[in-house]
Amino acid sequence: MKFKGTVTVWLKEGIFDPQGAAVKGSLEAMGFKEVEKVRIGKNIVISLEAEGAAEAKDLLEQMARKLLANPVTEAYRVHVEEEKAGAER
Amino acid sequence: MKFKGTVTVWLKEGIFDPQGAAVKGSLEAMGFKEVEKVRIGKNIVISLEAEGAAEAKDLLEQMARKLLANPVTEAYRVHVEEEKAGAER
Amino acid sequence: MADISQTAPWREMGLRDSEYELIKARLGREPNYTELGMFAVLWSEHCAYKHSKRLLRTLPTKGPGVLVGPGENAGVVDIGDNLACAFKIESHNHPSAVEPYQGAATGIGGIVRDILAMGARPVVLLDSLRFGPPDDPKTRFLFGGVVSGIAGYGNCLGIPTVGGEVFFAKPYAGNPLVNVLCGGIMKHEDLHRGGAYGVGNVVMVVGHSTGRDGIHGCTFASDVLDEDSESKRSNVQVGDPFMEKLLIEACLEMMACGAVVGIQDMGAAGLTSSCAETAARAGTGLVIDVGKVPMREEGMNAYEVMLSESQERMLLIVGSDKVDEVKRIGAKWGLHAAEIGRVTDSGNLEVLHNGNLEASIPVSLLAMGAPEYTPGAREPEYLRKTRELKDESVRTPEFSEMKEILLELLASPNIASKEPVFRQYDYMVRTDTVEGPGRGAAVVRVKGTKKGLVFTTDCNGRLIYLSPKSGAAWAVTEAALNVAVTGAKPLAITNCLNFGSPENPEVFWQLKEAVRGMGEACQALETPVTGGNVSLYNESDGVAIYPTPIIGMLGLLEDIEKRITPGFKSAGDLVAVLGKVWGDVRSLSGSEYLEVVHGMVAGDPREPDLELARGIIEVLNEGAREGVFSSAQDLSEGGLLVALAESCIHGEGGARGCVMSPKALGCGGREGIRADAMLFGESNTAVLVSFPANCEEQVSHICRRQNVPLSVIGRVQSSALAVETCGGLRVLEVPAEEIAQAYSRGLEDSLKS
Amino acid sequence: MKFGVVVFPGSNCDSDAYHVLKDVIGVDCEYVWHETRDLSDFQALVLPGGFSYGDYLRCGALARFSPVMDSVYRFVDEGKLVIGICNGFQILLEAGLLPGAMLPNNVLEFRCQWVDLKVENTKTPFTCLYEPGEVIRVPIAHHEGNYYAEPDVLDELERAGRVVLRYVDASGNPTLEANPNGAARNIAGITNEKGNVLGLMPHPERCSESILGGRDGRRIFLSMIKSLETGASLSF
Ligand SMILES: Nc1ncnc2c1ncn2[C@@H]1O[C@H](COP(=O)(O)OP(=O)(O)O)[C@@H](O)[C@H]1O
Ligand SMILES: [Mg+2]
Repeated sequence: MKFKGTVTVWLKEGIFDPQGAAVKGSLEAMGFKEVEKVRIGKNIVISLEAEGAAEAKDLLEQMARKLLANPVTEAYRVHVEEEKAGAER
Repeated sequence: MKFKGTVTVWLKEGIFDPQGAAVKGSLEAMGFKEVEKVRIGKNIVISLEAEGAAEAKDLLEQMARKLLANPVTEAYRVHVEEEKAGAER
Repeated sequence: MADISQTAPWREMGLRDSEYELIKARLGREPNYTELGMFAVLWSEHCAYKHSKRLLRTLPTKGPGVLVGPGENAGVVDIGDNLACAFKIESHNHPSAVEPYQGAATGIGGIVRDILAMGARPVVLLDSLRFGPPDDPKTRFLFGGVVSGIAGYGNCLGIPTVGGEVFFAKPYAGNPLVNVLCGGIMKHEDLHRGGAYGVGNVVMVVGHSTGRDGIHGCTFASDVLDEDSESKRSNVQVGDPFMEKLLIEACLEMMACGAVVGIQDMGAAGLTSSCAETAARAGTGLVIDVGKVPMREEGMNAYEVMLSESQERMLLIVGSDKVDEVKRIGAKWGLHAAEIGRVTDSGNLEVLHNGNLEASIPVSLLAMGAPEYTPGAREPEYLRKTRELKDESVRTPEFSEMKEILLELLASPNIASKEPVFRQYDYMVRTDTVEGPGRGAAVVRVKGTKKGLVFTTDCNGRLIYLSPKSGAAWAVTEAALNVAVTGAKPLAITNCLNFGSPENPEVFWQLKEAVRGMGEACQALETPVTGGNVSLYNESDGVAIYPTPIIGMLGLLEDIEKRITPGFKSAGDLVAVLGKVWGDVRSLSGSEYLEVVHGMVAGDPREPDLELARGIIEVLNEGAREGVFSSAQDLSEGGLLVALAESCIHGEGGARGCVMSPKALGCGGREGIRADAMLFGESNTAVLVSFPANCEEQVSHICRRQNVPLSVIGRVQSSALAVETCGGLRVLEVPAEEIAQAYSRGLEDSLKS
Repeated sequence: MKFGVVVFPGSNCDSDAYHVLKDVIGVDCEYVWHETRDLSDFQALVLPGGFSYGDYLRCGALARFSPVMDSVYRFVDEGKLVIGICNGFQILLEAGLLPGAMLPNNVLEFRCQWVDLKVENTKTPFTCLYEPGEVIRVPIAHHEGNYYAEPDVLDELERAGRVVLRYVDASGNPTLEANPNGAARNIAGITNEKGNVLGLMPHPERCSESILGGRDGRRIFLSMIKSLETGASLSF
């Protein structure tokens, strides 16, 4: 079966995110005064083949742990759904 | 009210994603043969103040259109939820 | 598919009706859709030079050192020691206007592959940029994107970006210019050409897979920018610098093992142009099967594969016994290296798709058959007004105002330090950058020899606007003097002609005059044109850019240890001008001073004195050999006083100031001489030098021999720039720190405010 | 004695390191392709700067899975010398051979410039030829050199003298202005516990000849050679 996994990776709380801070600054300069905090992370979408959702999730967890996130600075979350044939992301 | 908005930005279909391609190559080399495609996008989490969910969503849409996504190459999606006090991320 | 002659798809593709008729007549039949697409891209202005070819033919292209002139992927110049330098400049204006980061990034990618195609290892990059006013938010967006795009791509390749220019002016607001120069080094025997030689040899595609990106990119580049440009954004190509780095290493290895008979980059018009051009150069034909091209998207048809502008690909013509070797090297670097066809003697480019014939066109018709146009030319209306620059039209400031003016000019974004730009570029990688960005022309050593290569790009669009012919001659002269102040001998140029729509007679006149001025200057300075690029239709909302023929010049230092640098060296050294400073109102034509202080873009710049420029170059060359000069600096934007300030800024230790009196330049008595023109005038054929007092006799001897006027105007001192009148009255004194501050903060401040 | 310069597909300072070692200093030196597994010929390795795999995802993250890295772990275990410069440093961090991680420069830009560095520990095999506390001038060129580690890790690094190089001003103070990228405690270079692995963001190979504007970097390589020659104790 085909699955679409999404691994979201973000900087751990407590680590300053200069990119997020810069975006916050720009948003404020553009007049969006309502913004309180901005954090920027990665969104890694992986299409893969697996026996079932559990296996897909397990594979994605492994990928995240070994490669996609750096445990020193980053946290991650894995989300899996079945790939709908012909679906547009 | 406080809201947590998430703007997910990804490269439009048809635009080549060298980063995703390189990560796919590495995952394969590491033995993850199941991977068919990798696309890497951004995940921008914005805490903001708004009257209600609708207004929050509208603001986020504007931010996405004006700054967060490059309309030439990127597409985006906005998701809003109410900020639970003391919630992590 | 509907009958082509009914739906007239060629119009959408950018071909004129007359061009379509010509194709039909020469082909003896109606082209099919794929064939039409191939014609449309190759006959676009960008690829076919329809409006500029006749003019380009008038340029001097020959010289004793020129190994390869225009026509190949890049010019190649002999630099001695059995080595040669390939170099060329190219534009990526329209893609950068739409998507600045990727536009600039892929611009780097493209020019690097041109140099690689000659068999050279690319070793330097320079970027020549033009934007609208810095306080315009759009400019900031474009500027930020372009600079980081160049950094993102160039840094990853490990090719240092050693120099360039940034110039801000209103006419570029909607249409920025992004020109990039690449230089490479090779041994003579490593020279390769872009020819499909040898019937039976194998055609291969090496590098990236092919996708649908950038289809019709060159047609896009041959159109003016308008609202529709946004919707043409599907043309955006995304660069993959890592892939390009692999491609460089792999192709150099493939060439080194003797496998490569011909090689050509796939830039604009992708597979179509590389196939047609290689076959045309060799007088052969090709048969290829697009089904064998590695693809990254499913279901691509022949039309799409032939027109795709996917980046990081090269076309190789390989001896049939070497195909395996090429594949092995490709695999080593993790690249596709696919056999897609063969060289034939048919004279046709035959395109198959999984065996079906999709297109068959004579390569000569495709590559060289586009019509040439000589549009009407008319002297622009505006010149009648701008030429009027009278003494009384410009108020001469009091001396008490001069300090403020100097600081204002130093902080003007066109003059101020470009460090906020080049600190984002890795300009030191390869450990050959001896004089990097920010210190005049770039000086790069050639390991294993005593030599240095010197590179610069120059062009002041404001001068070309006011007088295309003399402005273009100035661009060449400024480049030559820029090179020569390092002590190097100018060897040759490459150029990129950035203009508006040639179908506008006033623009065509500018183009014609500029080419004339460039040609005359190159002739006189013996710096032949070895190649270049033409970028027309640089307009937005009906406003054309300043005509901007950017000159990229290569110079050679025989002994890099004897180079001259821009900063003062020791207090007490004499400061002198080599050449002539006019000091009259006309020399203010098109100056930064006139625009910044008086808000005027006006005047009729004099032509450079080319004979004098030649003499100055000789003096600098000779002086460098004899080691007499402590420093040298050319005069450009901001004139004499800004040049003095720059020599102070670059000054060493206790030599960060000087005191000068314009007396020796003849300030007293002469008719029409004015202080502001003396200090800030620009169209002067002159450079600034300093030397120890005991070398004065030697210097004046060299100058006399070359017939170059030498005027000692002052002395180096420790920490302030001062000006005295003829009467010895000190009218201006600026501490070195104030000068350095204004200069170093100017650009950032103007982008912030 | 032989140095190896590891070549990842996207390395671009490999030939610079090679040039300094071979042509300037004159020590035996060879390139090591990243697929090589046998490192027995070498006493010291350079992981050079560049963009090993385009630096996609994170700098150095993909290089860490190159075949050569298995052997690099063993090489380090054997107490041989490894210096990671710029991207090489990032690879060592990703590989866990040095503690911490790199974040993007706080200025959010690539920075190519000269910096002043203080040599904080001259008892390492990489710095034994410098004067204690010496301030040297060396270029940097990176986008991700903002060194990060948990406070207790930083404390341990400091305590053990493993912070070898620090960004300082001309008079040797680790000020905010002297920090080009936001690195924690102005850290520019650290060693592993045993002292045989050095990672640093600045490029000593770019300042080993006076024609390039300075030669303060040369003594890093000379120190390595001296330690190998004298077989000086590798730990400190
Ligand atoms: N975009 C750029 N990229 C790299 N270097 C630049 C750039 N713009 C300007 N420079 C450098 O800044 C210095 C001053 O620029 P400019 O005044 O145009 O030079 P010059 O006086 O030599 O013609 C030169 O050394 C030039 O190479
Ligand atoms: Mg200039």
